[in-house]
Amino acid sequence: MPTLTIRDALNEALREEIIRDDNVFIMGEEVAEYDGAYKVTRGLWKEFGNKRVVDTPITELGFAALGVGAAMAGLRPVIEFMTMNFAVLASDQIINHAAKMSYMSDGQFNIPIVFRGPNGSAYQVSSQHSQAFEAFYANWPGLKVVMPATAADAKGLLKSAIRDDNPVLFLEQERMYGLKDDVPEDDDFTIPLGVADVKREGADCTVVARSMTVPLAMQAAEIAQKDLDVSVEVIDPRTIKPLDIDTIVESVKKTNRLVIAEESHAFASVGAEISHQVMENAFDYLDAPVFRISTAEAPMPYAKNLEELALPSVEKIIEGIKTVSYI
Amino acid sequence: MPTLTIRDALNEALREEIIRDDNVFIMGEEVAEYDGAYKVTRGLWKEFGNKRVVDTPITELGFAALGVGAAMAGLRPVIEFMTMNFAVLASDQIINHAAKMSYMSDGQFNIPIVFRGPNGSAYQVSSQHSQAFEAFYANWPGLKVVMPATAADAKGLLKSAIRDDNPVLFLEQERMYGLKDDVPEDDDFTIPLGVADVKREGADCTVVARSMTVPLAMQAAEIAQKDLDVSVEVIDPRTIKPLDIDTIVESVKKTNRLVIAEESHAFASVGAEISHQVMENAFDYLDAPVFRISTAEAPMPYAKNLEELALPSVEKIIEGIKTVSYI
Amino acid sequence: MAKTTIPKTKKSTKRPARKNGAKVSATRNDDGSDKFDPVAAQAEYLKRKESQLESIKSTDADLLKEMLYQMVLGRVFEQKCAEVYRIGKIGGFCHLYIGQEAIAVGSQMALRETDYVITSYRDHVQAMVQGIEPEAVMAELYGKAGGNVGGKGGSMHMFSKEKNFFGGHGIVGGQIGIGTGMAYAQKYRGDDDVTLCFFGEAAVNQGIFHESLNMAQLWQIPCIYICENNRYGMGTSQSRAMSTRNIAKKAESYGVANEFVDGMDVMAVREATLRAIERGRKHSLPTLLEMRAYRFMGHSMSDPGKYRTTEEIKNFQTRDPIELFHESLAEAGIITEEEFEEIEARAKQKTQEAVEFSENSPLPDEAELFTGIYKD
Amino acid sequence: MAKTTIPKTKKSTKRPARKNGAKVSATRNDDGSDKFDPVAAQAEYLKRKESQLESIKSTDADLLKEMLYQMVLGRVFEQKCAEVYRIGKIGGFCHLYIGQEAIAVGSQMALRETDYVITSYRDHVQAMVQGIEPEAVMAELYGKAGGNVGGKGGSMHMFSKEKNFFGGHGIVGGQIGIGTGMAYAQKYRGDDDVTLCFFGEAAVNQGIFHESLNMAQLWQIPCIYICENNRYGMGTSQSRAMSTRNIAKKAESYGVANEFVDGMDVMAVREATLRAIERGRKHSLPTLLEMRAYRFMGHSMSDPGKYRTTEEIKNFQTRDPIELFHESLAEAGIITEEEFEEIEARAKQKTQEAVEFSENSPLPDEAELFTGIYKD
Ligand SMILES: Cc1ncc(C[n+]2csc(CCOP(=O)(O)OP(=O)(O)O)c2C)c(N)n1
Ligand SMILES: Cc1ncc(C[n+]2csc(CCOP(=O)(O)OP(=O)(O)O)c2C)c(N)n1
Ligand SMILES: [Mg+2]
Ligand SMILES: [Mg+2]
Repeated sequence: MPTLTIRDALNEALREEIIRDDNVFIMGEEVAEYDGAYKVTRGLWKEFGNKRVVDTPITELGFAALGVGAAMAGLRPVIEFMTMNFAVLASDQIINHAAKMSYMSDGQFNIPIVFRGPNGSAYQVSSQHSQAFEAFYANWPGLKVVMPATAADAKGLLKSAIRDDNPVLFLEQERMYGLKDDVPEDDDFTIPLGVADVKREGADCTVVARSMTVPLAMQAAEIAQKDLDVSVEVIDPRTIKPLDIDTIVESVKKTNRLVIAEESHAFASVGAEISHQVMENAFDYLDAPVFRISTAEAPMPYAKNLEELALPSVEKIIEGIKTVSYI
Repeated sequence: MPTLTIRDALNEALREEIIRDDNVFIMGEEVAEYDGAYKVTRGLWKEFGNKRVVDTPITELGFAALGVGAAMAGLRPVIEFMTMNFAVLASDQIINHAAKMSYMSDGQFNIPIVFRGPNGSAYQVSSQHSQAFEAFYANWPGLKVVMPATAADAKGLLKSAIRDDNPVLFLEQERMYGLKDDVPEDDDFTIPLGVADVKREGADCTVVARSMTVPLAMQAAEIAQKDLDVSVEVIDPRTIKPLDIDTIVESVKKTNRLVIAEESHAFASVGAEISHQVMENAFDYLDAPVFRISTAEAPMPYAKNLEELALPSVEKIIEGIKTVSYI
Repeated sequence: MAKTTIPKTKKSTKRPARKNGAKVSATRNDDGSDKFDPVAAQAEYLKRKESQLESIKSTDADLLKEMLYQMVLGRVFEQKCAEVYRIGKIGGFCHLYIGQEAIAVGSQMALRETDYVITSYRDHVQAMVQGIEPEAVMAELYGKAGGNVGGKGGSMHMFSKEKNFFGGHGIVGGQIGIGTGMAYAQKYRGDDDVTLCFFGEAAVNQGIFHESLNMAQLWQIPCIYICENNRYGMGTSQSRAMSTRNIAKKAESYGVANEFVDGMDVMAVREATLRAIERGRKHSLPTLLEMRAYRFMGHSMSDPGKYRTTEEIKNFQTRDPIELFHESLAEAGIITEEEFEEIEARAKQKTQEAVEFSENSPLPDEAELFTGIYKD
Repeated sequence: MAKTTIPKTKKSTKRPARKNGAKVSATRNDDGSDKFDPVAAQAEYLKRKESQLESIKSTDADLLKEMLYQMVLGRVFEQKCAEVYRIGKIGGFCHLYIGQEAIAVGSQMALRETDYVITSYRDHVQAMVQGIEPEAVMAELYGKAGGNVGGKGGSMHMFSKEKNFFGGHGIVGGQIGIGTGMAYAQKYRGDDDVTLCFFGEAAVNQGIFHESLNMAQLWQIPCIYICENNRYGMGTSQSRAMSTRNIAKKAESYGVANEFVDGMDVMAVREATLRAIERGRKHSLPTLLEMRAYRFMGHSMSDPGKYRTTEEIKNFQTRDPIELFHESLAEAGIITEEEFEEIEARAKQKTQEAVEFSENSPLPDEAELFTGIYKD
């Protein structure tokens, strides 16, 4: 199996889906001639031209709406937001229109669209450019929310998202674009939405992580094993909505301990939801309160030392593992 | 003490604050000559004129931005959204600008602004007009979120929100505008943000409710007392952010049981956050998993029977009380 | 009988008398150009009729009759909506189209079947002209299972995929961007179909209007933007919300072709639309049509309507599009008075059937709460 | 020494030779109006200088020298930014203003102290012209405690309440609405102050531009909108993003006064701004000024810049605003060559001090993570 970066895995997924289905096109700021602000769409415009890879004006609400209309009319747009921070301008189209269309029309019009782009922090880009939006979207019935953490997942999930008949928020992470792993070569390799992945098996403590916290949790698990003799199971839900709570609950029933690591603000976060659902479904199995690690409750600062302090880290996850293990 | 509707209590708060502080003005669609779409601003334009009560074009992003700029420059705008559903169009200004400004400027520029309007469902207005946005905003550091449930709270909290030096989302409920109770007459009657109210004392089970679910919870509590002999404590946090978790935790330590009733979608809701924080702080006191009642995980349908089915109700809360009490 | 159905219109023979008797009434919140001037109005009326008569000549008689029927049906149907709303049969908001019928009929009936239509919450007549049965529209207003979207949408959200009717949207301006995307898809597929995208004059102040028109011209998207300028957005007159009043001209910022159209003249609407359609089909170019009309009823059924005088409304009613078209067709010898009465009778009959159907339709099954959220 | 500091500008005596030697280069992604024509450029250059010389006559010599100093300081400071960015002293994004200095200097130096200024992320020079010390700006870029906002904002978020500098904003277009509100507050208080609101040409495509200009004219808000048209938004030329290119003219949709200004000519910028200020102060009216300039550097420090040719850049560099102004002032006898060298030396000295200050400034205290989120 070839080893790819997440960036290239996403690129391959886009490329293959463009080839597979004439109705798939990519639209966004700088996706075409510039090869993408973060190079996810590199080479696609050269290969497929203006029809399939479309540069837009800076007009997020407008091109999101255009995507919704095109999807209603049967196309399968992939709308790239240069970062998800800018998608807030388009959120009316995502939340008030795309999410509701199928229901309002009693299933007559579905919206097969993917809204994708980097989510969460990048490198010292400060408050307006370092926000995590999974909870912002996952609250709404009618939307799906996906957050891959490996190259294989990135590819398989993006292909599924494009093939899905519903609006999907596909949230990437700029800091992770360069991460590499093995990716199957099959053109029809997909990973179903709504299925969690046990990234590491363990017996003593469950860590649920997503996106950027997955590699952190994996490192923390290694250290916990070595230094603390705690066997950590790492679960990556991969899809936030629909959420595969069963896999998480099964794990907690085994380990009796849960740490949630998320790169997002804590208040009413996806972590809070997982915590509540675990309590609902495994109350009697929990030997300690669920421990949650989130981004600091502050807008993101620019200074490097403050930024580091604000973000989840291997150390913070280990701290969490210790806490729920009463070590 | 005079008895007022929530509508009139809000109107009084606005009127008094306009009189008290020259920098306070109200702006929004139909707030002036039309007296407000839901009559919250009735009479204010006649009394105070165009400078203090301003009708806007339908241009939510624009007038929200104008408010943020005016607040940066020292005014204290109260921005009415005809309903919070339309504020999604303005959410970039609320989340990316208002919430971040103080932090980004290292405290040099604060944003004393109130964004207010009806939140949640109304009467059969269906998917695009029946959404609850407290989680949508409460996730972001830099914002405050307030949800009154009585006329006195509405008045006292709105006055505090207007006097607050930070951006406050003040979420009302159209179905509640006509609810009446006693309101102190004092022009300086305020209720501090961030302080929960125990609306009813009880010993056996805590119900945390907000906005429209508060009167439902009060009715459920009466019935539970009478029919089930369960003594229910009803807590209304009133302010969602900052959240007075201590009062809730104290109550749960006494009752050992918690039901959360909210008129919002469940996924990553404020209820999930309260549930998680209670687990963190009162894990050993909980005799049953926290039970959450939310709006159905569907966009809001129009048909009356379906709408009723989607919303929280007295019966559903009683069901919750029974469940956590193992009755 | 005609009197109760269409109370706002009177026999054409009375027109000159009424015109002369009408008082001048300034539109309180409007600038000069909307002041009602009976002399000018009379001249305008004659001019309009003259031009209608001209257009009528070159148009198929059956089509003209069908157009009149659709206008009358829209009127009668919505008068019934108002009636049953008042007795609590319809919930939520209910925005009526009375006075604007020439726009939907004139423009949509210039389309072919494969073209697309999208509009705002003020959507009953657009839905019916597009071919959705009045029964299904009324049952939707009743919130019944037989409704056009099974009771899930209500007044604001009519849809029909089969009839290429893309809704029924509640966020002011939202459909301007969506309509742009629908036309984008038509072009993408290489069809020469077009999209009609309706919105009110107050929606023009939303940023999405600006964003959409720029994209449409930049990418040559065959979207026909029809701004129904009925002079008010809820209680706010256009001049209290917009710094300049000429909406058609705003298209020039984007290089978009545009026309100012008398929205009370169904033939003028039809012809302007046909020109825009040609521009769309042949050159894949957008057009902005500003159609001036007047909202005879309140914004919605719950509008107290204090922001304008009864006189203003009465004055604008003398421009009633149905009355004008009826007179023109009569003068041109296309229909007789009997045929008009038959049209009215048919419209009433259809409306009555719609009400009966709705009364008898069951409530949606409770399981419907959770269907249609996602497509599998 | 001047050569290393301002490598893009050359001695004026060389100009005619270079002009003639320049090759014609079409701007790949632009329409005709931006094609570089050396003959036209030369004519334009002479015309521009003539007009500068005229304006210079009626302007205070000390002010003119200070304007030149501010332009040179902006240039030198930002060249240093590029240098230290490359060795990792600055993180995140870093958008340079090189080539556009005439706009900030010409417009902001026409203000009085109580006026307000707001701009985008490309904000270092605007911040310094507004009076924020270069030390504080550089330390902010370093993410140090001595930074202008204590290291919390970085390159994109300079602020100074004391200097009425309202930031430094990262969401394209967001500040257009906020600037409108700042001017709204000025009017509300009955002051005759104005707000300068800067944004790029690509920001014009955002809906907020449309919404803001409508409100500004409708409510007569004294906001001066300065569109810095540097011909690119990241890698997208204006003509690939905007269906019509005349931005100033877009103001007419709203009835807003407007001017097209040569943004390479600091005196033209100053005079257009003075006219707009007068309109704002006396009549409380908005103005849109489109100022054409060119971005000599990439969009940000991480821009590979493949979307335009080196030749295109070189050609536009022959319009360098600093060179032009320097020559005009020399020709008018306002400054000597020695004085210019002194200005450059001072700018370099100041920049060096800024770097030293920043190197020595400590990192923000960790407790700062949680300060300033809310005001008590
Ligand atoms: C974004 C948004 N803001 C406000 C509203 C409330 N609202 C519904 S219709 C309307 C007036 C719209 O007027 P116009 O666009 O002229 O259309 P008309 O109703 O006259 O057909 C308003 C303010 C809304 N539905 N959506
Ligand atoms: C809403 C939003 N969309 C996209 C971006 C990413 N972005 C930052 S600057 C920029 C180009 C802006 O160009 P222009 O307005 O012409 O200003 P310039 O950079 O040329 O000064 C883009 C696309 C952003 N910051 N905000
Ligand atoms: Mg209207
Ligand atoms: Mg630019």
